[in-house]
Amino acid sequence: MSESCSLLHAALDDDDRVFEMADYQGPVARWCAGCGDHSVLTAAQRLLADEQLRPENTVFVSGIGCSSRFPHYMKTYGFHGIHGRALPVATGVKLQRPELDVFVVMGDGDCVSIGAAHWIHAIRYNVDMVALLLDNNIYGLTKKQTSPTTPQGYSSNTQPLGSWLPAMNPLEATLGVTNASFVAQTAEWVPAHLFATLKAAHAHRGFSFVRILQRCPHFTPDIFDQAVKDPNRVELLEHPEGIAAPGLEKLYTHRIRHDPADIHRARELAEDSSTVRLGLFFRDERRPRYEETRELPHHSAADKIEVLEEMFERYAV
Amino acid sequence: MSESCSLLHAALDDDDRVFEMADYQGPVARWCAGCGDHSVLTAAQRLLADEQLRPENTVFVSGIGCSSRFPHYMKTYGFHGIHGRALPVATGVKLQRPELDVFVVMGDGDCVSIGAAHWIHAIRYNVDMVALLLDNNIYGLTKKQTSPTTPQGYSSNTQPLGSWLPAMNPLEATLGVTNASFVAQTAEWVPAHLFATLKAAHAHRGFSFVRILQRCPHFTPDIFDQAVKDPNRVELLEHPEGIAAPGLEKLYTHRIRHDPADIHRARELAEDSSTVRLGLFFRDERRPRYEETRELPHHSAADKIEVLEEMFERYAV
Amino acid sequence: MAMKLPTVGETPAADREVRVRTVSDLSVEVVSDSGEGAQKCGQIFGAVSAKMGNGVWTVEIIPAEVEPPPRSPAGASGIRIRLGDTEVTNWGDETDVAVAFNEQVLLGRHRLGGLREGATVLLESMWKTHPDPDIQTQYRAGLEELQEAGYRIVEVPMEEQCLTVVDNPRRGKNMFALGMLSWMFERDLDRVREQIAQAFRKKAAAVTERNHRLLELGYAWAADHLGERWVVPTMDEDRPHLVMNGNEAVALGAVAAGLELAAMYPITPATSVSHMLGDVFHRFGGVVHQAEDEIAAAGVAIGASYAGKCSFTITSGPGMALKTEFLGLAIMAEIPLVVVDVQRGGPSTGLPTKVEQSDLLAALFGQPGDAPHVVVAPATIEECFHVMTTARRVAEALRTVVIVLSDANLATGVAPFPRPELLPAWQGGPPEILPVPDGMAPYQWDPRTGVSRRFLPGQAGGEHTVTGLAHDERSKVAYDSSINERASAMRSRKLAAFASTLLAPDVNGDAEGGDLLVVGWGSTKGAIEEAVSRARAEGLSVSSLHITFLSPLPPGLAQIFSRFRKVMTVEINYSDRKGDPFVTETNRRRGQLSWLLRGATLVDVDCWTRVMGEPLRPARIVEALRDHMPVAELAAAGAEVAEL
Amino acid sequence: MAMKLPTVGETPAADREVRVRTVSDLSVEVVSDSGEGAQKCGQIFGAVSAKMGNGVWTVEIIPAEVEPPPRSPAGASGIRIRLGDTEVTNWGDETDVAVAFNEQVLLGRHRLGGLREGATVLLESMWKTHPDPDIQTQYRAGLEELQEAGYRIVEVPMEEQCLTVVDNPRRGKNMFALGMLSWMFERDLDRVREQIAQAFRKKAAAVTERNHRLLELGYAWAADHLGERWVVPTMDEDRPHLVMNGNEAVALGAVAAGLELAAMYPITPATSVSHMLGDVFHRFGGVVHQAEDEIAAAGVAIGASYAGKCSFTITSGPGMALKTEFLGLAIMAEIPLVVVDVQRGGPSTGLPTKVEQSDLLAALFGQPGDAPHVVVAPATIEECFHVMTTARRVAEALRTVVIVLSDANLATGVAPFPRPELLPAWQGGPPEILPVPDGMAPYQWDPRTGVSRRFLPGQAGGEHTVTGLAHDERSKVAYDSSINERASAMRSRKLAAFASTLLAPDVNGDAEGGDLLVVGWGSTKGAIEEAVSRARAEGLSVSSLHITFLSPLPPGLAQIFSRFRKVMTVEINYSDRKGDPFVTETNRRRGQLSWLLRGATLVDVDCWTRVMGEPLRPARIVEALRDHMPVAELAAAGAEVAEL
Ligand SMILES: Cc1ncc(C[n+]2csc(CCOP(=O)(O)OP(=O)(O)O)c2C)c(N)n1
Ligand SMILES: Cc1ncc(C[n+]2csc(CCOP(=O)(O)OP(=O)(O)O)c2C)c(N)n1
Ligand code: SF4
Ligand code: SF4
Ligand SMILES: [Mg+2]
Ligand SMILES: [Mg+2]
Repeated sequence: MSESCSLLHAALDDDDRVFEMADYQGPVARWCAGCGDHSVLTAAQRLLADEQLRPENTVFVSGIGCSSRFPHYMKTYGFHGIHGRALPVATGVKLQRPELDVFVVMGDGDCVSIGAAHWIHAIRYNVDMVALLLDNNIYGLTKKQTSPTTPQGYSSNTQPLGSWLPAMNPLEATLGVTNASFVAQTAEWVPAHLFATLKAAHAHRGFSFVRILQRCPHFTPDIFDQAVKDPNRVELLEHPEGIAAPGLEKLYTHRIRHDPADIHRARELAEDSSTVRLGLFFRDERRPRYEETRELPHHSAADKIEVLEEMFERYAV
Repeated sequence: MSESCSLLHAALDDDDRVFEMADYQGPVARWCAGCGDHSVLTAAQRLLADEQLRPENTVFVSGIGCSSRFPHYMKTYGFHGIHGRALPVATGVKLQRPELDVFVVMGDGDCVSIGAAHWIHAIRYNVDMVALLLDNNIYGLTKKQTSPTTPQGYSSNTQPLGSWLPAMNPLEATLGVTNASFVAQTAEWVPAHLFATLKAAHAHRGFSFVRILQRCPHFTPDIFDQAVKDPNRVELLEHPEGIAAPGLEKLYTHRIRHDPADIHRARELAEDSSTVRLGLFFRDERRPRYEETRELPHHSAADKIEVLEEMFERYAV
Repeated sequence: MAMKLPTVGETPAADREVRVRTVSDLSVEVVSDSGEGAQKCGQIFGAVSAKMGNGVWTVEIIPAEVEPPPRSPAGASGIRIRLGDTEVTNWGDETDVAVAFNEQVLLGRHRLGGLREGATVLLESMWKTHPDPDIQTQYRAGLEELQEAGYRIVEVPMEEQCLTVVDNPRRGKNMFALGMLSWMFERDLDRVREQIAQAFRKKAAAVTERNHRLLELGYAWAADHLGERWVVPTMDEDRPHLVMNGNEAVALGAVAAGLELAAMYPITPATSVSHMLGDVFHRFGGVVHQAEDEIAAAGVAIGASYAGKCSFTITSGPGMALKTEFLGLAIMAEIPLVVVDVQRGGPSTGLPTKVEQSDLLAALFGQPGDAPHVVVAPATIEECFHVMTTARRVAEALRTVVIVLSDANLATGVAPFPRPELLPAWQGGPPEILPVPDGMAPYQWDPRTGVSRRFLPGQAGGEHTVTGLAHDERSKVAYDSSINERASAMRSRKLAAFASTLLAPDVNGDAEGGDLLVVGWGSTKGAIEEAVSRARAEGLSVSSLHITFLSPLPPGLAQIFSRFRKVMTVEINYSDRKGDPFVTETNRRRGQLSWLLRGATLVDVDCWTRVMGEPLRPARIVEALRDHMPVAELAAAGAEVAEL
Repeated sequence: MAMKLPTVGETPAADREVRVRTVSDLSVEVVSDSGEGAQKCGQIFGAVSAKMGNGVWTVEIIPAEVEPPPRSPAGASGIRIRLGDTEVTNWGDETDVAVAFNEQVLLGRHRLGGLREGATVLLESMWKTHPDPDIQTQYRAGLEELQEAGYRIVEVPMEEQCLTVVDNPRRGKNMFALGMLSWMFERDLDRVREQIAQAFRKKAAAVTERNHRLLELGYAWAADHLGERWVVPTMDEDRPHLVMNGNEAVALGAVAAGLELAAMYPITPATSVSHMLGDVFHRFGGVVHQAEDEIAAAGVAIGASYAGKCSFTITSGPGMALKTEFLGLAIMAEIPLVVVDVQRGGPSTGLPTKVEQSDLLAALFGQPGDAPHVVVAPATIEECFHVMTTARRVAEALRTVVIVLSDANLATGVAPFPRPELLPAWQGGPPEILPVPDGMAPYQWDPRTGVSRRFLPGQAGGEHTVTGLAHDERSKVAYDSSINERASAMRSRKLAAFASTLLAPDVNGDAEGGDLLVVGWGSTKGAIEEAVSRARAEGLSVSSLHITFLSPLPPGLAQIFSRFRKVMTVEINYSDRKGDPFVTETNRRRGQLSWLLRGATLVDVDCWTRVMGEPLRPARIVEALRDHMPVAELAAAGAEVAEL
């Protein structure tokens, strides 16, 4: 198509495009067989189709890690950046182009270890985006090193005698940051819940933090094993304001009522790590969103020159 | 003293040295008149004298900022490092020399902004040291820029129209980190409480995080004004297991009973920022301390060679 | 004509002769404890002088602490104004006339070598009779030290005088001083009054009125008591000028360049750019984002650039260090980005408020891996304004990082420059979000120039994932080694192509050649060129050349160098001196530019550098030139041989 | 003698002639999908070969993904073993003999140019009759492509054979392959059995037994069916040797150097050093601290060094970028620190598993401000071991940062080296915590050498605060500018003093001079020297020189260079080629070492560099030498002129 034709094209109203899941699918994902990242990819593609998001207006930003390969497998815009720094990049994208749908994909090392400062501050900025923490409790890409979320005592290549400290709980930490506005947990092996959670996260106006428990059959095949095999080890948070994943009632009989407006209870529920709790821990739609600072009228070049000339007067001799 | 004399000197048992406050005092502090950092310096010197800590076995580590000038004004060992990175340095000191008493002095920008990742992880490592956050709600040294703890709406040189976001609450965030073991708040204008808090922090085996509300008359003279002038705006946490600062009962009549073992209540109390609460929010002596990983027997050069030779066998051809 | 001026501190009598001297160049300074308003006094004096048609260069004297103790030599706070009968391009040498509010701050300036021998000093005399006997003693001792140094000291009862008009003389002495200076330099009092009114326009009218009275008081006192006046002839200049410092020029330059997002983390001496933008940027639809750290600031700027118009980030040395990894990503992923580094003294925290030019090599080579990008250094305050447009355009055209190296000298120096005639084109258009023609790839490198066109989110058909991994034209991760060779070549090619558009720099002095060519970069241009003029006036065959683009280098350097018997750089960074213990030709640490030029041209480029935490003084450069003249060096070598 | 070996995939008949060839050098590789044990097979083969007295260099073939899809060209996982009749110092050129478990991984290797034309390939034949017809088709097409490329392909029913011994041939094929190779290279079967037992010592005895049976099966099959055997003569070597890779050598070298704290954050290809240390360090009282990021890792190491014995941190390019600020601090505050950078392909995330030597300039100049420190590059696996002791000692003696530049080639290459005779002195003593003699200052610089003695916490009377601000001898913040000049000189002086202890490097070849001198650094030494030998054998007048200390540079370079008509570097980093569009002598991006040498010596040091994501192949270097011989260049220039 020539340059002039493409101009014509832009003028067309293409709102009548209908997107199938395939429209969001990039090249075949190169994760290990059985890797939980595959399910998240599928859920994300399903969400995009469900919401009919335009591929060209959607940006997946990631850091470095197995999970951070995510954008390469989407047929949207993607930014595969550097380790730990996905959130500042995503913030920049959103400050510049608030109209874009921005998703951030991070691993547990990426987000909770090297990216910790950006994570804490992104929660506070509360910029409207969906942040996915793909938590396999290990460093996958670099081949099995301890991550902050590795269970205490679990052996890795850097701590062969077992991780020395209790695992960091990302939900608790997130809930401790002033201006947190959406905090949920789901698991990639419960696709219905995963999808429902992504949907709620996307619907939320603000920074939606979703921790996704993710299996890494290559390095931590055992970690989520029990919870995967035994639904009784899983507890679903339920509430009219919470995340509803229809069809799970039968399988997951352990359920607990939790009002996502109650941050104190949210923290208590998040803290206890004896059961795997899935659902919406906290949501507050009224928190200020930082990108609102950017909601400034557009100025033409001529306008700007006028104001600049006026400022020059202050400095004129 | 010649080299050989100094050797003799080392052999002397100098445990009978008695230290006065003056033994810890370095050159005259170059903070502004009325700066709250002065009070913290005095309190620290008092603590050292009270505990009879040897100046040569005490290390003050800091980052960069007005508050980070602290070590220069002590007559102990000091490490005035780079902005935001005091905690890793202190961790290194303590891993290498667990017998030293280590204090860390940070500003709010230093700890909560640029140092956030290290802060979060230092809480988790729970290395035995006293970490002081001198929180004046502003960047002092660089002349009045917004810090994460700047009150919402407060104007600065980078956000002249007022800080856009609600202030980050460092106590809440600290309490959200798994393995937190000691969290307290005090104010430099209440010297008795400040001293008692430092004393308790020093007594605690683990990472003692103390947020000190600190006046900056130069840039934020108004921020703590009301609390300074009106003791009724201050609430003291009290408990037999808490921090007792005798002599304050009359002045500070607002008191609330809080068991520092109760983390849930601690979080609730920390969250509410309508009153200034001073006291011990949380303490748990049983959390694992990371430097215990370093408690390894010392090996002589010959020992090491023996083991190394043994290892060589695996690689021998 | 015999002078009646007392040379040792004493208030002069009212009946005396007044000597008027015409000079083409003179420096004045006002020093005080911090908070006493010396800077305001000097700013007004400088602005009026500029308006009257003098060349002016103003530089602030800033103590290291926020609020240093009063009456301490290290606490000297103030301002220095250099006046000239033609354009003034640098802070000059020592001060000729100083007004000091106490003897201690003056001692501070004296001990740093800030005052010229024989300088005239107007010193507040109240300390002589201060109730605190310690202070009296200090004052006497101080006076003695100053007197021994040979200054012409005039004791002035400033406080006493001011008390006739105001209750708190701490808030008025500066205007009294302004009055004295106005008399001494024959400033147009109406203009001074006007400038005072402008400076205090945000305060109550009574403030201006009171300040006018203090001004007049100082003027009258000087007229009654002082015996020296100076005339610095003025120029006729029709073109309108602006007076501001380099950081203000960068801030307004960023606006003129159409930049709309400044991501930063505070750091001296860069921060004031964001203070300025914080005040005004929203009026242009712009945003200052103060990030949690310098890494995030770079990340936000890159994210914003990726999604649309080029953004920028601004910092100083320690912040540059933190941005290193992100710069590599922007270069690899070909995301335009402007980075302003306002250099200060290093390494590490170093000398935060002082000037140095020692980030050059780190700016050029700091990123692990081969990371070609552009480095440009403005040399004047005017260039600080214009460089921002250049930087944005080059960053966007080449899809790469452009590092702008300013420094503390430019950041805080104030001087007039021709008012720019703003063009809309400087701002660049808003990015076009059009569908991408079929078959176009996100890195469709032009094989000759390496340039390609980027796709922005929103452009249908352009969906792709940018990555810091080695990648091919379609931004697919490269598993094949030859792809990396090709992409590396393309990223490098852009610089060579850009270099071909640069012109060989002009020689200041004698383009035909001569004994010595001095090469400089960045803020030292004014001082170097002034030194070269003076040296040429002495008959030395010296010329100079200033380099604006450090990466890529401009063409023609080797040819120009070949016309001179010797080439050397003059820089504010560290170099071992010849003859230092153990130092050899191979292992000598050299001025950073000289290093670069040696590698590029294979000419034996020598260097003379200093890291004194202050801008270079032209007179010191002249000395260095004399020492480094090939003939002088030969003579020195000869003398050494003779001694053996 | 006519060969009966089928050249296109077909299993050979049992009756055939066997040709035995004696060669001095040969490369073998085993490739498979990941998880099929090709690496184990090769490791055992390599170890046995080393024990038998062959020179050996082993390098792993690692796919980019953790678990790439099976049967994909990009997923080739395996190992390559180069054998020689003398010491083998590098991975060599293309592979002569390959065993492949499927045709796709072989195609991957072929397409990357990994196999020599005419190479012998033993290919698993099961795919020919695979139930999935697509696979059959792929196999046929693959075979055709390979056949056209001219390989001698032997189809081997490995799976079928293994099934006679085991149920799951995926877990046995590698031992079968080992058996075939053992026959082909006349390996001593007892030694192989022993090595298998050693390799599987942690597994049940039955595993070893089963593997022995598979080994024998493969051996017998080969004896029955193959027509080619190779003899690589062995050396008599009495000195005991160790076989390991460069990262293991760094880890054990750190132990031997007495280092006790390794602070790190995982990053390829550096991480395996910490894996090794994680396993063994506690047995030496050592600790591996995995920090939250690379910045913290540097900080922890610096804190630990400050408080006692020198510590170290280990990383690769992106991590180096993050440590930049802390390195400046350590240099400024004069805290000893060892930093190991295992270089990978850059810039940015680049080629994480592949070799490059492109962090040199960043290591030298990456820190803003003038930050003198030491940079040293081991050239062999043996040097990886010993450099750690040197680095610790130099860091402590000079109180500064020592950067050790290893790379992915050394990190993953495995070769024998003489077993070190360990000395207690290498470990250094535990720091002495004695009171400080009165009047001593924490930076009491020796004015000639810049060296001073640091005080550690615990030393009474030595209390002081180290700082990254400019400071004087007593570590007091400097407010006076001359202090900064002095301290800068002292920090720089240390390097010059250290340089004076270095020896001029040896010339490999003809020290008297000649046409061309090749200069290298780091892991390329073996390949360069091999290439030089080959070129000299061809009659070219070429020599080489290898630089170990990059900062400070050793003495004598200019003198040595002057004896050669031309000097060039050979490096694994990017350079523009002469004649590339727009590239001129001034703006050409050059190999990083050549840059450094030009500036230091003013000799026109040319360069030949590649960034193909693989170690240099000696044959390619030889080609480059031929092209760069001054005569060849003249001829080429002549030809060009003639064409005009
Ligand atoms: C600055 C930097 N440090 C380290 C690395 C090496 N690295 C790549 S991915 C990774 C961690 C991967 O773990 P995680 O974030 O949990 O992601 P996963 O692979 O488990 O999905 C590390 C340390 C890097 N690429 N860059
Ligand atoms: C890497 C780096 N970034 C920025 C700075 C500049 N800087 C120095 S202190 C400071 C913040 C000071 O604020 P705070 O930490 O709250 O300490 P305070 O001065 O208020 O005590 C900043 C941004 C620096 N020195 N280094
Ligand atoms: S290593 Fe683990 S996280 Fe990475 S792709 Fe494989 S299964 Fe997934
Ligand atoms: S600026 Fe504020 S924090 Fe800094 S010394 Fe002054 S009063 Fe203290
Ligand atoms: Mg992970
Ligand atoms: Mg502060």
